[in-house]
Amino acid sequence: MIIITILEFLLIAIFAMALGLLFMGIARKVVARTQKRIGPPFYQPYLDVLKLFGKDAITHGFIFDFGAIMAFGGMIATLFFVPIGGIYLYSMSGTLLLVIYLMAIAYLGMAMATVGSGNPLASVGISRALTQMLGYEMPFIVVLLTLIYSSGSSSIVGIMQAQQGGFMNWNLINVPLGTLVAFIALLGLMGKKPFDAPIAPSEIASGPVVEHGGKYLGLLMLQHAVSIVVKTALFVNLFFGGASNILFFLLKMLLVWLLATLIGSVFPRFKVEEGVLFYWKWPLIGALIQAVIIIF
Amino acid sequence: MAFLNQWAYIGGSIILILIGLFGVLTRRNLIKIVVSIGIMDTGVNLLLVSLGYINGGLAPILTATNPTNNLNFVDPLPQALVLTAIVIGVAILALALSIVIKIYENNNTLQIDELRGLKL
Amino acid sequence: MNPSLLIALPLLISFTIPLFAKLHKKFPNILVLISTLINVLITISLFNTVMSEPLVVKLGNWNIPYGINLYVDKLALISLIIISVLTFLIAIFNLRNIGELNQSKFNTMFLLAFAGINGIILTGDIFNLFVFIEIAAIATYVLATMKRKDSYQAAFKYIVMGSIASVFLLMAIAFTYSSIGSLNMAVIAKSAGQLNPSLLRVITLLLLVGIGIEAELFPMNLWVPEVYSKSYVGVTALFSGVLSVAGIYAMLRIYFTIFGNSGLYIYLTIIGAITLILGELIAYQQNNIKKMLAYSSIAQMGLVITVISLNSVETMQAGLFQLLNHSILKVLLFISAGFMTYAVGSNKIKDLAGLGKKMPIAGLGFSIGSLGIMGIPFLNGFVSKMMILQNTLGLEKYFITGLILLATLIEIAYYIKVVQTLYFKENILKVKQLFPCLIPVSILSLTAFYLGVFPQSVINILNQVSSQLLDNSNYIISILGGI
Amino acid sequence: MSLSQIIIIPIIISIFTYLISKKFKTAGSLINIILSGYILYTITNIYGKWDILSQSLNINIMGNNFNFILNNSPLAWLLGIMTVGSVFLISIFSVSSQKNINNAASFSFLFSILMGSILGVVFAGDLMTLFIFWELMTWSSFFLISSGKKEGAKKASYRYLILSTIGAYLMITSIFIIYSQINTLEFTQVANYLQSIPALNSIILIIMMGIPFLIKTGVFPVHVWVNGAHSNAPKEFSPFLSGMMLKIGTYGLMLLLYLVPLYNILDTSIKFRGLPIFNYILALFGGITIITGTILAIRQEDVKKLVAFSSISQMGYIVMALAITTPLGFTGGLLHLMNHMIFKTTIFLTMAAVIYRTNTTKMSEMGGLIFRMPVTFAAYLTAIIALAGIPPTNGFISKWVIYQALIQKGYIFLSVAAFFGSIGSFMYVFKPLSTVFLGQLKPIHKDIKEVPFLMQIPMYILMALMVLFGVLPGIQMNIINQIARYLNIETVQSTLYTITGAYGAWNSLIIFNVFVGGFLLALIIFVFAKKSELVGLMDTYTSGEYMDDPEAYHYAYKYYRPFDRIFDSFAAKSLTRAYDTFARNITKLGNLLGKTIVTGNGQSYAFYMILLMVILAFAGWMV
Repeated sequence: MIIITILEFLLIAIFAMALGLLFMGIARKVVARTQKRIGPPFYQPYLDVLKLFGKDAITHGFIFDFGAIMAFGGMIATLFFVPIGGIYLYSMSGTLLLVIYLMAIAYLGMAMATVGSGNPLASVGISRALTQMLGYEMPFIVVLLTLIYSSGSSSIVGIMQAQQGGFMNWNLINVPLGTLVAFIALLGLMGKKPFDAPIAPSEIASGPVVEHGGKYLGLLMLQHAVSIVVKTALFVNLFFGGASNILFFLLKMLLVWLLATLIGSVFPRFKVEEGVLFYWKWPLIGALIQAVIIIF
Repeated sequence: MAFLNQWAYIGGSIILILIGLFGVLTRRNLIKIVVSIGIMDTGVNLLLVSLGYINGGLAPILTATNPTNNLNFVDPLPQALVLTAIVIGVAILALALSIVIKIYENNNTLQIDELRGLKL
Repeated sequence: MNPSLLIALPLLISFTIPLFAKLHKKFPNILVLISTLINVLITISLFNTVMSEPLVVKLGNWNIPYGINLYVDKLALISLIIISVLTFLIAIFNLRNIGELNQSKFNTMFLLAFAGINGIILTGDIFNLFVFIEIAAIATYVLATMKRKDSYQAAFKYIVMGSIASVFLLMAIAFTYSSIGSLNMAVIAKSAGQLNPSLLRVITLLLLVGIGIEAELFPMNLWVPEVYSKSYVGVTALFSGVLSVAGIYAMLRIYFTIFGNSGLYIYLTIIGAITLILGELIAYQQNNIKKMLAYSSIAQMGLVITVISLNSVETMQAGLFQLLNHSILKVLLFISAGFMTYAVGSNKIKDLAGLGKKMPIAGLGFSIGSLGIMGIPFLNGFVSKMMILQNTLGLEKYFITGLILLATLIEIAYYIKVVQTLYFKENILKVKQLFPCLIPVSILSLTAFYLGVFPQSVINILNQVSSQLLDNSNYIISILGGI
Repeated sequence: MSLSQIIIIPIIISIFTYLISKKFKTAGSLINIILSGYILYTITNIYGKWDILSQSLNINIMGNNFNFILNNSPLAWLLGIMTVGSVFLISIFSVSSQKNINNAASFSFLFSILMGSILGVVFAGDLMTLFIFWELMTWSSFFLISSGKKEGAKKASYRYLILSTIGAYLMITSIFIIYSQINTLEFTQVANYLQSIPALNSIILIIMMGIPFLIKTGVFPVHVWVNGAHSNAPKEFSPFLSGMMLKIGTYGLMLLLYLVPLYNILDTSIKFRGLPIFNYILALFGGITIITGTILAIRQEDVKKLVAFSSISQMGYIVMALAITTPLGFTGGLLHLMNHMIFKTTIFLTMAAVIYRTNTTKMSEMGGLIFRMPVTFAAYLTAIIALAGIPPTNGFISKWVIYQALIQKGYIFLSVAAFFGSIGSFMYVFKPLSTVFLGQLKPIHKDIKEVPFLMQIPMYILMALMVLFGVLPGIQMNIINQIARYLNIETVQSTLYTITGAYGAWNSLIIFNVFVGGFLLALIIFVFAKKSELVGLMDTYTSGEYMDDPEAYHYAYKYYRPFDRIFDSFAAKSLTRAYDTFARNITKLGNLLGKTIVTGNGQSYAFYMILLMVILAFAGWMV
């Protein structure tokens, strides 16, 4: 029994990693095309990861190691609380708030690892990332609360089930303003273009990952891949009614991902405080209006 | 008229007190202030005596000419009180003057305006 | 023991001091100590007698209303005990700290003031009250000049105000006598109801001003800060802890015993409240410790008068207890502050920084005094403050309660600053090492603690005192007999 | 062993503690360890004996034959054991840390009194007892704060005292008003009385009684004392001040909200989403407290100030949750109360350890301490994970329950505030982690060692507690449910590791398992990948520059400058300054009065005398 659980566990993890890397590859291709480049092949991220794990790496002490492990482990743990299509291992007991907070473990791990490297650029990146987090989480969470309130359940599965019965029951239709706000927040959550100040490659040399190479960068890349899966799946579950069919679910995820990528490929970058203020202006107001409409 | 007479004494002594008070409040010279205090004392002593005074009364002393105390004596008590009050008044005056002397020794002036400690 | 000794003995000794001073330098001090100690013993020996019934002494065996009588009831006895014990402790303090003052002059005047204060408490005759007030006043005028050269000017102001007050007092006595025909307090009290109301008002006002000087009520108290800050600290303690008790006592006698039931307490309430708030506000911004304590004691007097004037047994009891506590704590404060200011040679609060560690006993004394005044639990100030609050609220005088709370808050604000300065700052000045005077500080501190933990014994007495005080027929009957 | 002994023994022993520790510096802390250990043992023994242990302590303290009435209730027991527990841990800590401190004696002395008085407050069975120990607590803590070595300690403690005193006066006023009506102050009877009189009157009384509690809790408009007091207090006292003292205010609030069921009194008043408006306003203040505390915490450069502001914001959660008065709100508030005590004590203890070694509280003057003080770092890391509310630590559970309570009723603004505080807490807890423990090690700190073992013991214990309660919240839920039953509140369903909220349940075991699984997977990948080579912290990417000064290469000062820029104008409007201006104006008023009335001119004095007489004579005549 326990072996099956472990196997399931591994399978889902590997599937999510593969899926995430695929999404990353697709994104690179799409961005290249919008910029009239040819771009790398869609399987490029797989090659990158494999290569990274094969390379020599340097470390800056045990916190550097520990942080990378924590980042990846935290994200994998989060994964199991998000239903992906028909697959839910622990997601029955996974509540929305739990997922939001579990993701923070990964961030904390990454932050520790990067700051532990002693490079100030990494610290700057983390400082920016945390600041921006306070920006996008506020509207996002208001929308999530609205959803929990309207569907009477804080578990993702519960919210998903509340949307069953066709397109018209989706939260996309029921809470349109909320969906829009959540999508804008998702851009920040995934570090997409107008909100990519934390990793700004041209200013702070990719910020947090400036010191990472070899298996560390590989782990972080895998973590990033899984996080893409978690976030898009979460979004699909919450607003697109989820899906019991895995294929259908993946299509919805891809749709969200492509939309985010396309928007990200045409925008310049916000300064950090501009990003925060932006989130607190229109998205937050929109979210509050939506909440007031739903609750009262 | 007799009534008026007594009120004249009382009124006069109260005016004396007020004059003294005015002096204390307005004079800028320490000696003058002390003198005003003296005037006030005198006024209040007069007041005491005049309150016990009976118009046309006799001195309250039993002598051969006034053998009983059924006569029209003035009240002796206020006079006794005044004696005490005068003593006290003199003591205060003397003390005040000696302090004025000390102040003069230390500051070489008796004008309040020139004394820092008296004008803030 | 005959209570007239309480006045006679200090008076006698005080005038022999200059003679004895020729024999030995230390003699005057020791004589004062002996005299005050005898007074303490006499008052204590009177305790049992007075507790059962008031003691009336006819001087020269003349019958009342013709003769002069002394009167000791519970209130008087308690005041006497406070006064003689505190004076005794101040005398102990003087033993070491009198410094450069002229021993014989100082001690003569000290005892004279003591005799006068005792007389104020004991007398049953309104003119005698005047005489004793003047004796105390003259003695304190002299005491006020004794420290520094610039103390003359402060003392001069005191004299000017004091003599105006004495004139008013005498006028009041004259009016009273002319309308009632007697100077005996009991007789006056008995026939006070027949007085013309406006004359009564004038008389009480004249007396208010006349005694307000001693009771430190605003604005008769304006001499206080200067005299306090410029005179020798033992004298200041005498003013604050002893003379003010006598002043309040006289006030009580006049407003409650002699002219009781006249409904003029509102004067006291107004003046008390103004005194309280002004005192605290001005004290708050002082940077001279003696001035701060002076304004604080002004404010405390205001508090006591305000509370007492509310005219109920409970508030009277609370006010009296506050008065008792205030005099204990203020003497403690002045004595310990005196040690410290003498040690650093400055009255500035900031110069006392860190002294709490260098002079542990004086520092502790000051802290206990301030904590008591601020009213922390298990010290006497707490109990009396609670009583005041409880009883003013019980009378539904919310405004007065609010005022008192506000004042107490300001009080805490400035006392705590000093305590902090004493303990939590580094010392920069050089400290003259004094031999600390343990006895007065420890006695006063322990009393403060004792009254804080077991206030019941005193409060019971005060309760009886208050009910007697509010009903002046007791007084009249015990002096004039059951008429 | 009776309740009165628990309270009296520390107060009496404190004097001996002082005398002994005057001679031997570490003796004071040792005595406190034994004392608190003994009381800890006693308190665990009286668990479950509710109400049987009510008794009175006969000291005639008041004019009217007053007794101390003590009562053992589950709530009091909880607060009591928390108090004694933290005293125990902090005393262990201070044995080593106070070796070289001058005022170690007075610290132990006051700490002992403080413990006794807090026990008196929580075990009080009537308002007067509560008040007297409350005052004692205020004063002893005031002196403890004053004894801080920093320059600001005096002013901070002064502010604390003045605010506390205002509160205490309001409280005593309402106590006496109640007493004059019903002649008793026992909680239940007072509660009945407050419910019997008109709602407006009882609200006024309750507000007067509640303000001191709010002040001690550090809720928004009266939070100004908290940061100064916490940052300037002696480093050993800050953990207690933040971990325990703030909770005593909350205890009072709980009495008002639940024992005197405010809800019943207000039942007829205007409501907002089923909650009386008064409660909602209280919750709103809690929300504002969270936001203010968070924003200001992020700005701080002084590590103790930062943690102090974080305390303010965390107390906001507790007040908010308790004010909602639903079973979930109550549970969440109490859970957070316990958890906050645990992790805030840990954070302040680790900071005390850091200060003990580095002698500075400025974050920019430290850095890279992780390699020198790994245990301290581990404790700090666990604590901040708990504080930020990240599973699987205890902090998340309490926050989760609070969110459940908020969402259940649909309070949007409160939720926004709660989430703001939560996300903001990531920012401010990461700042010390990054600048103190991570980054470049300062050359002057090269020889720093880990703190002595005695100082590590409390950290180990607290770390274990955080994880234990994170996995098995049922332990805490057990006592909370007892309290709820005692106060006649519905209980929240729970088992050893599950809690059932309004929308879904929490199962800490599954979460813990998954977390371990994820972590193991990552570890496996890491271990099987190629081994890496260890290089120094200075050996990093520098865009081609050559760096040789670790101090210049450490990003620590103004860590969140972009964020702070947003709130610069907000932070400039300091409430503290407003209070200070008020105090200055009183000084000015006093000065003015002094100058105008006490002119020094004897003649004007005499004139005032005459004037007074004339005015009063006329006033009397007119009337």
